[in-house]
Order: sequence, then structure tokens, then C-alpha cells
Amino acid sequence: MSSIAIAPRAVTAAASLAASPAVPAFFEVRSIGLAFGGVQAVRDVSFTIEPGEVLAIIGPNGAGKTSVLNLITRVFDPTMGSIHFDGRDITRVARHDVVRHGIARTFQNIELFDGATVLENLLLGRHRAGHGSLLAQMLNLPSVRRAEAQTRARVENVVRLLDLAPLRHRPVGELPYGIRKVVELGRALAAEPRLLLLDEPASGLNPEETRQLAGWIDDIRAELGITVVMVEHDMSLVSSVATRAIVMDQGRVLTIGTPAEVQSDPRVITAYLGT
Amino acid sequence: MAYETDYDQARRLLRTPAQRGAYGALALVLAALPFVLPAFYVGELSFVFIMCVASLGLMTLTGFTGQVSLGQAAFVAIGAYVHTLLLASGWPLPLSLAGAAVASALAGLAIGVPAIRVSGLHLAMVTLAFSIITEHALGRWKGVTGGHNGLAVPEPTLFGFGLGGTVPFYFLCLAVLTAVLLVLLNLMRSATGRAFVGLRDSEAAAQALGIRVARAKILAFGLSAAICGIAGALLSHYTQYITPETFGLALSLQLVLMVFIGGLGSLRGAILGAILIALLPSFISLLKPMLPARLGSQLGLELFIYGGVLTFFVLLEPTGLNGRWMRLRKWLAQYPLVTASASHRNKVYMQSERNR
Amino acid sequence: MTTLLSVRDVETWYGPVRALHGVGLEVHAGQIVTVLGANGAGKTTLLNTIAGVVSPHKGSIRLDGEEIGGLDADAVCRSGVVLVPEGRQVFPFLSVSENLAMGAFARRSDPAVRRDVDQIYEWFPRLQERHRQPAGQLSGGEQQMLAIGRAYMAKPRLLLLDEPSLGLSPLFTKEVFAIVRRIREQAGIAVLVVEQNASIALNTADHGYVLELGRVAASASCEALRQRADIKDFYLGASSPPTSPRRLA
Amino acid sequence: MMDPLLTQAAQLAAQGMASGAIYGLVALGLVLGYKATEVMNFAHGDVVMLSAFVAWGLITRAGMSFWLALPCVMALVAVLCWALEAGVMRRIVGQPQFAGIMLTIGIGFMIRGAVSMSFGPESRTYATPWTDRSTEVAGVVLSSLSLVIVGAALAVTLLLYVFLRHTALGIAVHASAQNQLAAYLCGVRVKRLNSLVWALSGAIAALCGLLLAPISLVDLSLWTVMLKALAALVLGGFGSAPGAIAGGLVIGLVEQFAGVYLADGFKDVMAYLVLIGALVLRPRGLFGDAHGRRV
Amino acid sequence: AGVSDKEIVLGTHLDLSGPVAVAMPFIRNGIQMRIDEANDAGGIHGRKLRLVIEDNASQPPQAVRAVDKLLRKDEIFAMLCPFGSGPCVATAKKVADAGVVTFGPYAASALVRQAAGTTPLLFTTNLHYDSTTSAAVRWAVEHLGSRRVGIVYQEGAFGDLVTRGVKAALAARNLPLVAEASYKVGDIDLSSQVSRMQAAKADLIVTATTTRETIAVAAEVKKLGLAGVNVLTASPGRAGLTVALGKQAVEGMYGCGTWGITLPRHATGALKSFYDSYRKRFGSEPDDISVAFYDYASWFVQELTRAGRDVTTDKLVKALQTSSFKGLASYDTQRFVDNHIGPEWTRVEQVVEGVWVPRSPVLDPSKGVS
Ligand SMILES: Nc1ncnc2c1ncn2[C@@H]1O[C@H](COP(=O)(O)OP(=O)(O)OP(=O)(O)O)[C@@H](O)[C@H]1O
Ligand SMILES: Nc1ncnc2c1ncn2[C@@H]1O[C@H](COP(=O)(O)OP(=O)(O)OP(=O)(O)O)[C@@H](O)[C@H]1O
Ligand SMILES: [Mg+2]
Ligand SMILES: [Mg+2]
Repeated sequence: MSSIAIAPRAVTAAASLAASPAVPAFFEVRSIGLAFGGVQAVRDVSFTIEPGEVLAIIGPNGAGKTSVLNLITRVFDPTMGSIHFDGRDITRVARHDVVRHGIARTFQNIELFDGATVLENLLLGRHRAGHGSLLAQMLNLPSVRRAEAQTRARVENVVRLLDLAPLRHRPVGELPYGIRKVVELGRALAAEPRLLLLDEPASGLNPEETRQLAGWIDDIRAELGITVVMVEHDMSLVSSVATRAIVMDQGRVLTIGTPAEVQSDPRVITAYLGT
Repeated sequence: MAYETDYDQARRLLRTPAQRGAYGALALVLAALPFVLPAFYVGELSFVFIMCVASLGLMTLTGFTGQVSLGQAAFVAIGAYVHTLLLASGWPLPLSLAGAAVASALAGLAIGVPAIRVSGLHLAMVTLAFSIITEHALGRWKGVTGGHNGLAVPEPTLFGFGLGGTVPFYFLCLAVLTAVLLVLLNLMRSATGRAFVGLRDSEAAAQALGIRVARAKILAFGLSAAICGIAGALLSHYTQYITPETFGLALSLQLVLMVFIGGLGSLRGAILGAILIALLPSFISLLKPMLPARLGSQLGLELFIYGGVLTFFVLLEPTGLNGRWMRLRKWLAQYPLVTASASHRNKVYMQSERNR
Repeated sequence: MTTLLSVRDVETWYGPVRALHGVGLEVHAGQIVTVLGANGAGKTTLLNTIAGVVSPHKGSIRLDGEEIGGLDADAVCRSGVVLVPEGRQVFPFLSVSENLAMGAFARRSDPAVRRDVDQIYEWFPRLQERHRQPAGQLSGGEQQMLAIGRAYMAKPRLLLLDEPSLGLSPLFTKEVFAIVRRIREQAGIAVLVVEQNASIALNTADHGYVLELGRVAASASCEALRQRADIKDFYLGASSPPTSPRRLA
Repeated sequence: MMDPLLTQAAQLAAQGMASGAIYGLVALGLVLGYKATEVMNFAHGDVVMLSAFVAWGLITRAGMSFWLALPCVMALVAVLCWALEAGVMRRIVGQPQFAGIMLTIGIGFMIRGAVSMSFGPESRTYATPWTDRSTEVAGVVLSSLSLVIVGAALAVTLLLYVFLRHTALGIAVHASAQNQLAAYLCGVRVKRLNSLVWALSGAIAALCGLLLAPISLVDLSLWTVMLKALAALVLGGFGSAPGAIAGGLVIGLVEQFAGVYLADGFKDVMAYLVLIGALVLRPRGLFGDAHGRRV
Repeated sequence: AGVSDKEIVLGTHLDLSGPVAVAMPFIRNGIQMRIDEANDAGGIHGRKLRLVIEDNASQPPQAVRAVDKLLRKDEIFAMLCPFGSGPCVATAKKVADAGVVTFGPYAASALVRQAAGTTPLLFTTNLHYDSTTSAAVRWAVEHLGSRRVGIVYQEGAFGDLVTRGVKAALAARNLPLVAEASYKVGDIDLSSQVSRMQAAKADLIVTATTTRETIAVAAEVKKLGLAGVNVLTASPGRAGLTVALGKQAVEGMYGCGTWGITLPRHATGALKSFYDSYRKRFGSEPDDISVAFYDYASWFVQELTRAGRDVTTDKLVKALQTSSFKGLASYDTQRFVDNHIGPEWTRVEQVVEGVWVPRSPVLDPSKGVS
């Protein structure tokens, strides 16, 4: 890849860190790439995440941010590179197994189950938790009833956290955009992940709501101990919750640093923030 | 753990005393009916029950996972033939019913595995093709199926009791229907049922949540086929003689009509739809003597009315009979208080299903 | 100044739910007007009602004195009011350039169409790079650009924008609003924009409305709105610390 | 003198194309309706059947010449389909695809019932300029009517292809199917466009009916040609005009050769076996476009 | 049941809305006309006949329900000429078990018999496709010199039966069946089936086809210019309608059926008055099927009368067992062999200038097949 030569400092640093196998990182992406026919959406991206971090991915439109999330959750096969989580290589696991490894996500364009209610959406979030054999479910055996009650109890925690109680039985299709975003966040949380991927969680929210979201993300990190990766364009949110930010441009990593650092980087200003 | 019982209660099928009362009364009525109704109507009811079972089978597939099958008659056929053959070779009724379910389920899995690669109308066509092929094969495999000459169906017996009579057969059908309904109700309020609905609405999200989309789809196929197979077994007793053309395109279409007119995604809808569609021909034949003789003897009238009723229901009841039922119940619940509802019909726009 | 759009006492229902309770609003020719409001306040509903996507239950919507309330969306479009809807709504399997061509559908025979396409590619070079790609494959922000470009292709008298900054990078958000200003200056197109990013909206627009629960809660020049403490608090996100987060049980 | 085996193969190929063209032509009408409204019109076969009856009425009862009856039937049926779209189909917009299937099945039954009530259910026939004529080329005999059908199918395909790919209105058809709301917002008169497309599809069905009836009689069961057409349509990949014709030809040829070279009984299901096989190998069909949805 | 002071209730089920609905008016009108005539003449021993007609849509399950209704709700005395092999096969036993006589089902009688089991209540009069076709093929082998026989047949019970008959005839003469080709109802094109015959060098193509397919096969043979190849169609294809619609294409084709076809313009005597009164009553043109079913209804009415005023099922059965009948279109006097099976006289006919003309004497299918 010709891009190696012009790879920015931070990337090389991350790469060298990754090269030492002695301390496997909590989560690590090793020079992944993705091409759609002629379009090189992601080129040689590497980074690591430590537990308890909130990592923001920012960058111009079409930089490949969503694609990186899609690669991590196995929507696409990377054309190169590998992804490691908790010392395990998850580059080739099946798509539905990603959540079993402890990674949950939200989608940029909201992918809710529109025909179902808020509560059912959240319950589906916990699908990966045990639910008894098919036969047991058919006969509604006590084991299934216990599991279901417990699922419900866990989901109620999320309902409480995100203030969704009055909406429990509303079909999600008719909720306003902002609330749908929150429900989707709740559904991801219900999966009880260790790593949470959020794609533009604040888009469509007003500043007040964004502040609330920031509070939730803080909670998720601090109280639930969930590590967060979020793609976001709202710099106020990034500044207030992210511990580090990766800036992408044209499929590459432009720089990595604290939110304050990257926001003052002149390259980031020209390519992304504007003056 | 106090909350457990709470949440368990919330999952109950019958939550209020009123509901328990209503369904209890329904059970009593159903139990009493065969003793008060003339034999003809008891026979009709048995047929309706059989169709309800088949309709529930298709609803599992189409209503919940959103996969359209235009070939459900094939599974009904496989159930009917396997059941008849097993009975003829001396299997007892319960085992042979199970055998029919298993055979149909296997067929469902067999077609489900390739079929999940396609969706929407493609899937509808694959299943249609499958059922045409099945019907053809049944007609050709003379050594086993008797070909187009058909097979006589042995009378159903249980522990030496003949169940072929009108009333015993009524109870057999009712029992099977109740069992199938309960199993599906249980399934639909558990994880698997939710997964079905999930993959219908967004496969991407379903996968991200750990639902094995392919497996769930195949499972739905198998389950739906098994239930239809059971319906086929009962149907074989109803007709007493089975030939391949019993299970043609017309039956598949009827089943599809049942689930659609009943209301997709609801078990109650499957039942309501089955009742309507199964009784429609009888209803039309009752209606005919009331028409002027000139019109009543016109050929094609049946077809015309049948089509008209379908059109009517699709146009006026987009949410199906189940939707109408829900609105009715709501209206009844608020009855003295309802004012002229200010509800307003909104414009709707077509949503492409091509990129599901 | 002549009144271009005048909305009076509009009520809109979704089935049994009333989303707008008698909203009134005016846009003058060549004016940029913004509408602010919390989630679910009815902003999208308002724009959709004006554009004919949903029909009002009551009230009047006049464009240049002519009633357009209750018309179908295509008729509203041909009368010169074009909406960039929430959720972008591109044609997923048409290429970027075909999408733009569809924008100019109502003015098919106009030779200036070609020039306008070039203009859009100049504003959004990204779209030019991708002009043969099916629009459904574009990234979220790219689709937003395309939706704005497509609306511009119709050469409207009044452009309705529903959260144009949604999913756009800060740089592009600024550019889009710069473009909005340019559109007004060069082509005299009036703009009614709904926006969550209140600070940029208030900086761009001439007049602002605040919607709350389907009613107009405030209407003033943007200057005046920017000064108001409650607006600052709620929409500009200037001061106040993060609201105390709820704790897990 | 050609090798008899070769002659036979050529004869079969010619016959396969002839019947394939019929499937394709019926499928073309379906493609068109599907393109605009994403409705799989199950009444299409019945419209074909109705056209045949109307043509019989005009030619045999009213004594019109075939050439006069042709445009008359096409216009009449087009108007009928326009009315169907405007009066009935429009009301289910926004409902799942399934609703369209159900509704058109209902309409199909009504058409069949109405035809049988008004014309009576007996079979009948009428003469065309090509009846009882055939052409022989190098030992291959083909009836003139079949040649006309092949020609008509190719011509209609070409016209449709140009219309859908290269005219603004054609692009608008695609657009409004993909996102109807957006099409409205672009100023497309979507309702009128849909009706127009249905009318066109009706005209094609009428052409089919007119040409097909002399081969297979004016008969209530004419609608069953729809089943093979559906298979052709799916095989070709939904929503592609050339695909529909290609699918039709493939099915026609497969059937023809299977009828002679495979054991008796395979011919009847060959179309469906090929369909399943093809879809399993290539889920989008021969000409279907293969883009999924991005998240 | 079904017999009261004033009336006798009869029932039948026809395909009023299914694939063969086309043919039903002819059948229904033929039967109804005879019943009306009997009623106009004062009924049978003072009782009026009432015929209840149900729709079976050619679908077995629907037929079962129709029969249930006839037996349980209308409580019919006898089932008169119900239509369709599938529907009759599915319901024959039900009717017999209910102690109700079935007379003259329009269905493959061998199959109905097999389905009904041993019952004295079933009287079959027509559609022995196997035996009639068999007799005709034997005749063709002898008189047309056919040596290489092939068959084009409709997928289903009817086609299977004809095939069985053809095979039996050929086996008796030690000839092979050179080719078989099936088609499905609704196929528009039969060229590949004919090509298969051509490839096998068949000189006699037997067709187990209905109107449309019969014409299609004949037309294909003409188009390909197959010289020296005869086409022989089994009974449903050998119909007046086939000639009326097929015109040139069917000229020269052979056929065998179980009743005579007389064009209305050639009709004389009783047949002519039948045609006239049919036209007057129904305002439409009858065809040969109407005559045939008028005949069967006549036969039934004749025996019902013979069974006497105090008619019971037993008495009716006795009367039928000893009956003999010759109708307007009968080739010869008909009786029940083994008391229950009406053998069908048959005759090979050929289309000459648009008219079916006899080519063979009346053949007795029961002779020579074993
Ligand atoms: N399925 C696909 N086929 C072709 N190109 C694609 C596909 N998916 C994404 N792309 C292209 O890849 C590039 C990166 O897209 P991606 O969605 O990752 O951007 P992004 O950084 O998330 O942008 P945004 O901030 O606008 O959401 C875009 O230019 C897009 O057009
Ligand atoms: N299709 C619908 N069916 C029922 N209710 C709806 C529908 N669309 C919107 N609503 C309701 O109407 C109200 C106004 O919604 P609207 O989408 O206009 O809000 P908004 O101000 O645009 O919010 P956001 O900032 O989230 O986009 C909300 O309460 C919403 O729940
Ligand atoms: Mg993105
Ligand atoms: Mg909005």
C-alpha cells in the first residue's frame, strides 16, 4: 500500500504498540482496509482502545467512519487487516456472533424493528442471553418463564436509565426521530455489551438533548463499565465525553489524540471543522 | 424475588378476569356446539378448524418472519400423504400425526435452506415452483401415492375408538387446533417469536443483536411446514380420499388469503381469516337462491363474488380482520364516552421493499 | 416586503394524534426563516404539511396569496415550494446524476439544467466524484448533500429544509448554510429551515420561530431570539452544566 | 439436406423461441406494472384473457377487421387498466407488497367471473391474417403467427427498454418505485404516472391476448399462461425488460428440449426446476441488479 | 330420505367456478331440461323432482363439503350425474355410506368404482376412457394399419386411464407404445409433444386431450406436414366443439366417443325437437354433451318411475339393475353389466368436411380387452 509512506505519526505509534504481542490490547484494529469496486472506503486503518475509554471517530462525510463500524460488526469483510477483541481475533466471526463477543452497536440511519413496540425492541436487544430451547419455549416451561422474567427485569433497568417508561408500549414507527435514536441506544445497551459502537448518536438531537445524551454516555462508561466508540459530528459532545478522538479522512486515519488536541490540529480544521 | 412474578404475570395469556371469563365461555360453547348443531354444520366447523391450523402454519412464516410462501399446499400435501401411508401401514394415530409433522418439517427445511437466499417475490416464486413440482411428483410416483387415482384414507382411531364420526372428528380437530395455537402463543411471546418479528423488520439490526437470521428463517420454514403437515393429516380424514389435485395452487392461494385478510402478524388474524375464507363458498351458495334466477344461474357468479369479497376486504381492511377486531374492542371499551372521532386519514406513500 | 408564504392556523393530525395545534407563520420573499423546537415539537410535521406530504386538517397555507394547503406534494412542488425531507429520501438505485436530473423533472425542457448541475458539483465536489454511483450507497452526509442538491435543481421560489445539518460534518454544515445564503442572494430563493443546530441557524436566518408541542411559542427576529435567555439555555447550549444523569437502579 | 438430428434440434429451438416469446411478452406487461408500483399484478393473466374475449367480440360479433380490432382492443384494455389503477390499486399504496398480490388476485377472479357471465364460458376462436400459414426455412417449419409473436415481443422489449432507460419519464418510473415520497417532492405526478404505466401494461396484455388467442383459443383458462410468465419474470430478474424476454426464451427452450430429450413428465416441471436452480445459484435472476441496502 | 309427499330431492355437484366451468352449462341444462319436462308432465307418481346443484370447483375438499351439504342439509334421495373425476372419487364413498344412490357420475368410472368400494348404490354410465379408447386403437391397428402408436395425454387421472387403455390394446397385438408425452392443463403449446411423436416416428398419435389441446395437436401435425400420421382422440376431444373451433386443423382426425354427435342442422325427429326446445328454454345453442346428459337424466327418470309410488332406495336399485335404455344419442341399447356398470358402446369416427362421420361399426369395448 503506497499509503504507508505518508501515514501520519499517530498511526505508526499505534501500529508499533500493536506489534508488541506481550500486552494484548482490549480492542485493536490492525491496518484494515475496505474497497467497493473502485471506491477505497477504508485504507489501512489501525487503532487500539483501552477499557473504559470513550473513543470518538470524527472526519468529513464519506471519510469511512461508518465503514469502520461496519467492518468491526462484520457487515463487510475487510479486504485487508484484522480486528482483535480481548485477545481474540474476531476478523472472521459470523455477523450474529459479534454481539456474543460483547460488541453492540447502533446505526446511523436507525434500524429499529418498526412493527414492534419500544419494549419488544429492547427485549430483542437481549436476544443473545439465554432463552431456553425451542421445545421449552413452545411449552412455556418454568425455566423459560424464569428467563423471560429476568430478561424483562434487566430491560427495565435500561428503560429506567433512558427514561423510556411512558413509551414502553408505543410502536417505534410513530416516534419522533430523536426518541427513536434513544430507543436504539437502549436496545444496544440491553445486549449488555462490553464495547458499544454508536454511529452519530447525537444527530437530530438539540443541544439540550445532546447534553442529556452526554450524561448517559458518561454513565454507561463509568457505572456500567462499557467502553464506547462513537462516530460523531457534534464537537460539543465529543469534547465533553470522549477520552480520545480519531480523525479520518479519505478512508485514512489523519490523526489520533485528545479531543482538544485534534481540534486544534490545522489539518483537522481545514478538512473537517472549518474556520 | 418479587419482580419475577410481576413480569411473569405481564406475560400471561389471559391477564384479566374478564378475559378468562370470555375465553372460558368460548370453550364451553365450542364443547357444546356439536350436540346442538345439525351434523352438516358440525362437519363444516371441523373443516374450518383444519383450515385454521393450516392458516396458523402459514402465519408463522409469512405473518411473523415476513416470508411469503405461495406453495404452502405442498406441505399440506406431504402431511396428508405421509399420514395416510403411515396409518395404512399400521401406525397409531398420534404417532402418524407426528410423523406427518416431521415429514413436512423436513420438506420445509429442505426448501428453506435454498429459499432463504432469496426473499420477497423471488421467494414467493420459489415456493410456488416447489408446490407445482410436489403436486406433479405426487401424481407421478404411482407406486407409493397411487398417482392421480389417489389413496383411500383409513378411518382415524384412537385406542380402539373410531374418530371418523362427525362429532368425534370435530373434537379431534378442535383439540389439535387448540394445541397448535397454544404452542404458537408460547413461542410468539418468547425469544424465538421476537426474533421472527425482528428479522422481518430489519435483518441488519437482527444480526447485530445476535439473531441467526438464516437459522431463524429456516426454523420458521420448518415450523410452518410442520403445522401445515398436521393440517394436511386432518384434511385427509376430512376428504377420506386424497388425490394430488386436492393440494394445488388453489389451496395455497386460499391459505395466503386467510393470513392476509386475517391480518398479518397476528394469530387471531390467522383464525379469523381462516373462518372467513373457509366459509365463503358455503356462504355464496346460501346467497345464490336469493338472487334473481337469471343472475343466480349465471356461470362465473361464484368466482365474481369471491373476487369481490377479497377485493373488498383488502381495500377496506388494510389491517385485516384482526385490526377491525382491535378497533371494535377499543370502541366497546370506551363505548359511552366515544365522541365522533376526530381521526383523520393521512396520505400514505409506497415504500419500496426491494432493498429489504 | 411581500409575503411569499403565509401559514395560518394550521392543524395537522396523525390518526387520532394532533401534531400541530393551529400554527401560523410567514415567510417573505427572499427571506431566510428558521424554526426551532424540541424533539417531537412538530417541526417536521409543519414542513411536511406545507409541502403537501401530509394534509392539514384545518387552516390555510398560501403561496403568493394562492391556497396550496391540501394539494398533493407534486402540485406543491410545481408551484415552487420544494422540500428537503427528513431522512434524505434519495432514490437509492438511481445514480447521483440521475437523482439530480429527477430534481429538475418539473422543468425538463429548461436548458439551464446543465448549468445547475455543474453548480451543484461545484458546491459538493464529493457528489461529482460519485456521480455514477447509486445514491443508496453514499454515506449519510453524502446523501444529505444530494438531497439538498436535488431540491435546488427544481429552482424553487421557496426551499424547505428539514434539518439540513443532520449527519454533516461541522465544515459542511457551515458550507451548507453559506450556500443557503448564496442561494438567497443569487437566485432570490426564500428558505424555511428547521434546524437543531440553533446557533448557526440563528446566525444565518432573518427571522425565527420556536415550536413547542405543536404551537408557536415565540416568533421574533433572529437577533432578538439570540438574546433571549431561555433560547440560549435550551437551544444554544451555552451555559448550564450537563443535566444530572439518572443513575442505574 | 441437413442431418435429421440437427434439423430436429433447429426445429425445437425455433418452437422454443416461439413459445418463449409468448411467456416473455406476458412477462413484459408484468415487469412494467411492477416497475412503477411494485405490485405483482396477478390479474395480468386475466387481462390477457379478457382482451382475447373482447377481440373475439369485435372481430366475430361486430365484424371488425383484425387490423382495426387490434388498436381498439389495446385502447379499450388500456383504459380499463388505467381505471383499475386509478380506482382500486391506488388505495392500497403504502401497504406491504403482499396486499397488491391479494388485491390483484381478487380482481383477477372478478374479471374471470365477469367474462364468464357476460360472454359465456365457451371456448371460441377467430381468424388473424396469419392463421393457418406457416413458413419453412431450411427444413424448420414455423407458423407465421409465431413469427409475428416473436417479432412483437422483440419490438415491445426494445421500446420498453428505450422508454425506461433513456427518457425522463422512464427514469421517473424507476424513481417513483424506489421512493414514492421523493418522487412527489420532485414534482412527478406520481398518480398519473402510475395509471399511465398500468395502461401501457394493459395495452401489452391486450396485444398478447390478441395474438395468443388464435393459438390457444379464446378461453377462460388463458390466464394460466401467467404462471409461466411469472417464472420467466423471476428468472430474468424482476423489473428488467430484456430480462423478462430472456427468461421467457430460456423457459421456452428448456421446455421444448426437455419435452423431446428427457423422460416423459419432466417437461411439465422443467420450467420450475430451472427456476429454483437458477435462483439458488443466482438469487437476483439473470438480469437483476445486485445491490443490497447499506446500513 | 329426500322423498316426501310432494317432492323427491335430487342432488348433484358440478364445477361451477373451477377450471372446467366452461362445460357445465351444457350438462346442467341437459339434466335440468329433462327434470323440468318430468315435472311439467305432472311429476313422478305425483311427486315433483327438485334438483339441488352445488359447486365443487373441481377441487376435492370443496366437493366433500358440497356433498356433505347435499346429504345432511338437503337430505337428497339420489345423486344424479355429479361432475369431475377428482370430486367424484373423493366423495363416492361418502355418498354410498350415507345410503344414497349415485347415478351416472361424469367421471372416470373405473376410479369412482375403486374409491367407492363394493356398494350396490353406485351406477356408472360413462367415461370408461380406458376401454373405449382401447377398442378404438384395436380398430385402428386393424383398419388403418397403425404400427407405431404414441400418446399425448393430459397429466392426471384421465390421461392415465387412456394410457392404460392404449397399452392394453397394443399389448394384445404385441405392439410397443413408441412414445408418451404429457402436458399440464393450461399449457399453451403442444409442439414439443408432437415433436416427441415425430422423433419416435409414430404413425398413430392417440390424444387424451380436451378441446383446445386436441386442436393444438392436430394443427401441429398439419404444420409439420407429417404425412401418413393419423391422430385419434379420446372422448372429450371428440366433440362437436372441437370441429367447430378447429376447422381446417382437425380435418381428417379420428375420434372415439360414447354417444353419437349430430349437428343441429342434421337433426331430425326427437333430436330435432330436443334442440328446438333447448334453444327456446335456454336461449343458447346446445351441444352433444347436453344431449348426452339429457339422455342420462331420462334414463334415471325412467327407472325412478318404474320403481313405483312407494319408492325407496332399494326399489330404485332393483329397478336400475334390470333397466335398459336407448336415448337420443345412444349408439345402442344400454344395460348395466354386473348390474352396475354401464358399458359404453363406442364407434370410431372421422372429421370429414367439418362433420364427425362413422368409420367403424359400433364396437363393444368389453369384448377383446382382458
Ligand atoms: N456499499 C457501498 N458501495 C459503494 N460505495 C460505498 C458503499 N458503502 C460506502 N461507500 C462509500 O464509501 C465511502 C465511506 O462511506 P462511510 O459511510 O463509511 O462514510 P462516513 O465516514 O460514515 O460518512 P458520513 O459522515 O457522511 O456518514 C463513501 O464515499 C461511500 O460513498
Ligand atoms: N406517522 C406518525 N404517526 C403518528 N404520530 C406521528 C407520526 N409522525 C409524527 N408523529 C407525532 O407527531 C409529533 C410531532 O412530530 P415531528 O416529527 O413533527 O417532530 P419534530 O419536531 O420534527 O421532531 P424531531 O426533532 O425529532 O425531528 C410527535 O409527537 C410524533 O410522535
Ligand atoms: Mg456515516
Ligand atoms: Mg423532525
